[in-house]
Amino acid sequence: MTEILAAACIAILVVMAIALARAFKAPTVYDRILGVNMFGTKTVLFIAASGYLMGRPDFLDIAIVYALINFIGMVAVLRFFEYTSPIE
Amino acid sequence: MLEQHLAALPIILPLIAAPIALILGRTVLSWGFATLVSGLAFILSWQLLSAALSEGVISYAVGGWAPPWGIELRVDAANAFVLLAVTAISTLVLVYSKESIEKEVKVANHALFYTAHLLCLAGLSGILITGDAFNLFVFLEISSLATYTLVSLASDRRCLTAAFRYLVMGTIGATFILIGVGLLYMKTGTLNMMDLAVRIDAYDSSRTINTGLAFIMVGVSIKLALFPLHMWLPPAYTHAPSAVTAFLASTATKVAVYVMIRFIFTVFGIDHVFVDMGMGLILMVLAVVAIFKCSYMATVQSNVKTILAYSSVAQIGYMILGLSLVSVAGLMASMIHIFNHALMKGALFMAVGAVFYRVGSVDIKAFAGLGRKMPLTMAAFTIAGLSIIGVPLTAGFVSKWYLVTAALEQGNWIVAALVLIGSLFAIIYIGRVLEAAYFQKLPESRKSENIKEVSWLMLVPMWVIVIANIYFGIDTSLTTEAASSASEWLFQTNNMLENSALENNVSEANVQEVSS
Amino acid sequence: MAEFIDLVLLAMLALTALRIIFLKDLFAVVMLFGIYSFLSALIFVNLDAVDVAFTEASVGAGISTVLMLVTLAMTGRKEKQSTHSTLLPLFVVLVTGAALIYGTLDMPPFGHPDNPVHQHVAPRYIEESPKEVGLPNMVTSVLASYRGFDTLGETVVVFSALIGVLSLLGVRRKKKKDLESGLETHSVLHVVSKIIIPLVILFALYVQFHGDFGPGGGFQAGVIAAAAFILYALVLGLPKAFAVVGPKFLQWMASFGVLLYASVGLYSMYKGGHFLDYNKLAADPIAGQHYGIIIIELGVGITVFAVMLNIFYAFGSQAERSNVQ
Amino acid sequence: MDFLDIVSSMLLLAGVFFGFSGAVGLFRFPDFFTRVHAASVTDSIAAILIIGGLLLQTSFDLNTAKLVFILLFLLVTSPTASHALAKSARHGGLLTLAESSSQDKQESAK
Amino acid sequence: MSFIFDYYNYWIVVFLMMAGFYIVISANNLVKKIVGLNIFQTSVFMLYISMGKVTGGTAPIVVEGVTQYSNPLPHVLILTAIVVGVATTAVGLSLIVRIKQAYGTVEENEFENKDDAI
Repeated sequence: MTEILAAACIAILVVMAIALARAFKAPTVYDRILGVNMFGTKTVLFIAASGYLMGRPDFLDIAIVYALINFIGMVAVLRFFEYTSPIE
Repeated sequence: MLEQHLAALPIILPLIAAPIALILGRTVLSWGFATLVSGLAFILSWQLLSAALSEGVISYAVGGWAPPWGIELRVDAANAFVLLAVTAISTLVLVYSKESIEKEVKVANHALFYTAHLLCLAGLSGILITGDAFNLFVFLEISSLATYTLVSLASDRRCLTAAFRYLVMGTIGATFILIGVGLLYMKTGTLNMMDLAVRIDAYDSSRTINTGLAFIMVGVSIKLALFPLHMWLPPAYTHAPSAVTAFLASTATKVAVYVMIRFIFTVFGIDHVFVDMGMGLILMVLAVVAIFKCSYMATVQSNVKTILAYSSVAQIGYMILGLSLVSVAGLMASMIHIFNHALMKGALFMAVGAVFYRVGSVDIKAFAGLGRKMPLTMAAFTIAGLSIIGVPLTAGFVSKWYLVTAALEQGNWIVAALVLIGSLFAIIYIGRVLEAAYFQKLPESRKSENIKEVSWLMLVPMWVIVIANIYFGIDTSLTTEAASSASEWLFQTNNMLENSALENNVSEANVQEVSS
Repeated sequence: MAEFIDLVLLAMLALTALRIIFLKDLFAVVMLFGIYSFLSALIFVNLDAVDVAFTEASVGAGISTVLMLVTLAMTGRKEKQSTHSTLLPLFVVLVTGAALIYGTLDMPPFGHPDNPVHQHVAPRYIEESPKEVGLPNMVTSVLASYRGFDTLGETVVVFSALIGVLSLLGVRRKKKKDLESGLETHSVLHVVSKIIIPLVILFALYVQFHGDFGPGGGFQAGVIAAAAFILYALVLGLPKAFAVVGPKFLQWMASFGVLLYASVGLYSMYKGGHFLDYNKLAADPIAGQHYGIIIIELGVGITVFAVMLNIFYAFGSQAERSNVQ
Repeated sequence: MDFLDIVSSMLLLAGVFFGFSGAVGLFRFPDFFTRVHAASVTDSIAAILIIGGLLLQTSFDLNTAKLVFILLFLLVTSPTASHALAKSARHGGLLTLAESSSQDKQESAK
Repeated sequence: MSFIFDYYNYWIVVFLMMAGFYIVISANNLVKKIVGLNIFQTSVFMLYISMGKVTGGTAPIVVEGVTQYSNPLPHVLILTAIVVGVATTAVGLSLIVRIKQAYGTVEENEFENKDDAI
């Protein structure tokens, strides 16, 4: 069972790397926000999976904080960059 | 009940008073409360100095846990002596600032000004008294954050860029100290300074510890504005409110000089710092360059506060020069100069603040003809200026005298000559201001604004410091006795570390058990 | 397996830092800084530093990124080309880097159990703290009891940050005329925010009182509670948020938190112990430790909540003014 | 590997597959709005499957409650975030691929 | 091969320190200086935490049947340092907002012509 969990963790890492690449290369502002948002949700899943892999599943509080801060960061970006030009 | 907690009270008192000063809100209330608290802290530090002189070291384990595990406060003759200067200047500046900030700080920010002042006082006394390396970093951050706030309170917009530059360089300095403490912790496993000293001597010379030492030294020299890293000081002291400059110039950099002395003597040991790492030469060269470059810069400035700011950097050069002589006399000269310089600069900046209060500008032209219009302020400025130059019967002369004798004692007459030449520059830049004040007439434009003397609330603290300047110039018993016992004690702890390290090397195994 | 994850995450972190150096669009810099904080919090989880990951994620990634975004909204997004050459900074950086590399040459290797760090002070914390202080979470017991003075100093640092921001930006009551409301066109956000804000506050209280048994504590709880109110202010606009929790009340709360912390120390002095000695708080030392730690964590939580929210109010009222101009 | 382990590993692998497809979609799709669609859809399904797979690992205790709370939180917030992002992109004047290509044609026609 | 694993963490930490330090010194925009300052401080936190890690040890929260724990002391120090870092960032950013209102710009090379010597 731990091999499956390890494989899942590595796969999520790869997905995070791709989301990071999107955040690096993004042409428009909104692509960058999208990359950050996907990166955030994937880290939540990564923490849950690696918690079980390492046998210490009681660190899920951090996953909750991650999801929360990711959402608030997203709302803050939208609130303060509502009227700016999308193409930098 | 009080004596038992004497070591902790000078920190706790201002720490608790700050939130209360914010709650009080109205200017007069928070001013009165802040001055009362600062006065209490001064009395406590007086008792602390006498206790330290009589009993030697006072150790106070916060939280009841024994030192290497809990945090320990260590008070000895050296830091009690500096603490006395800090609390004295803080009380006098608070009395002075009641009227001085009315012209410079928005009324809405007055309560915040007093809260930030109390926080800065708590931070500085925390840095002096704590015996734990990481706790020193925390109190350093408290005093730095309070200082950035105080500098940015002025009405002139240039204080904002000066405060920002000070924040960036101050944070880099604090982070360097954090890296240094981290490297030391990595090799020794402890944070208590005395414990650190014992365990560092167990390693004869490890690269990580030397790097840690180098980072701490660079971080602290940013904080005390040693020559190449002093760029933040002149704009910060020039554009800050006068009451803030008077407080910072007399205390902030001196506390950083004490931190350097403490790390060199009680944590690393003289031979490790000066012999293995050759820091003595580096410090001496930097000090001499600081004295000459900054004294020269002072002579070409047009703003009097910038003149005095560059003069402060030069005076810090004198302290580091005394330190780099690596002798009991040299260290004593530095300790005395820490105390005397606080007096000199406090009086000078208060006088300039009074001129700003009346005339509204601190340019050298603003001083024209003030000799007659503001006699008491300019008399205070003159006496403090003479003290900077080092004229006999003033505190400046005493510290220069001990510095020169310390240099000559080592046969190092080049350094002695450089010290004397340095004070020539002082004559030039102080002379320019006095010449403007006494020998130039009041320009017509200002005749109408009937400039008269400042109120007694600003004059009394100014003259208390000037009289102290003269008193400690004549009767040098208190300062020399405290400074000499401080430097003896510092050298004695250093030798104690040497021989305790010797028997340690014999049995490497028992290093762990030495303190657990 | 853990080393491999550590390897990959650190590589990602280095790439993000490199990318930030060469970016000119400041908005992208702040977004990548958000990712940088998240990644470093993830690395802390992987290095068994759970409380630190909690704090870094909520304080480092949450508050810093939001404040930077607000500042950017006022100062513009484009960084202009700097005139002076990059040779001097490169030289200074290389010299410091060389000194650091020189320092790492005889560092104790990463992760070995017999490093000096684990030999001297730490063993007592690991063995005796569950018995002496009685908390499963050793980090909270060391943070609050053994090194409680550090944490008091830190609460005062947060308090002095509030003083700094208030003296610079000063929170002013909103006048009715420039009533700048939040994202009022996003009705979906309104509904969702109204649903999750109570949940977030509940979670913050759980973190506050769960700090003794699992990851959590005063700082994290204060920031999460402040994050909930910041979300409310973002979505529904500052005037409504001022109505719920006013800036004046927050200043009183911040002072009250610091005084609560310090009064625990004074009380233990009054009862004959040293400053912040919790054993004297109650008849049985362990119970005294529990009371002491719960009260000071509460003091820390209140101070951090009040300071973070008040700082956001100060920044938000500045941003609202500039958007309106 | 008893029955529960097989099911949970299947769920995990399916979740990872969907996450991976979302990432590829995010990287290769031509314009912003298709990328938002790819990212947000797979986010939700990947979250459900992976957390579902993990749920089968735990006996019924506090961790289960935390996992369910995370799942609910993700299911509520991530679609909202994507919606708000797309809506503000639309407000910000970002054109979809079809609109921008038709706009290029009009300019070239002029 | 194991030599790499022994010091990999520390080398990356040194690289990050230098990246952050370079950004602080060379950045022309003040907000980017604050970002560089944060990167510099976060890398110092990583130095402390990777000191405390024991391979095979779990997080310092007592659980039955586990004896090998990572060192809790660096975690306590870094909890304090993170909050200190955020406090400095908040004061720095509020200074930037005031500088923007007073000078109209936050680019370092544009200050000189606005005033005499900075």
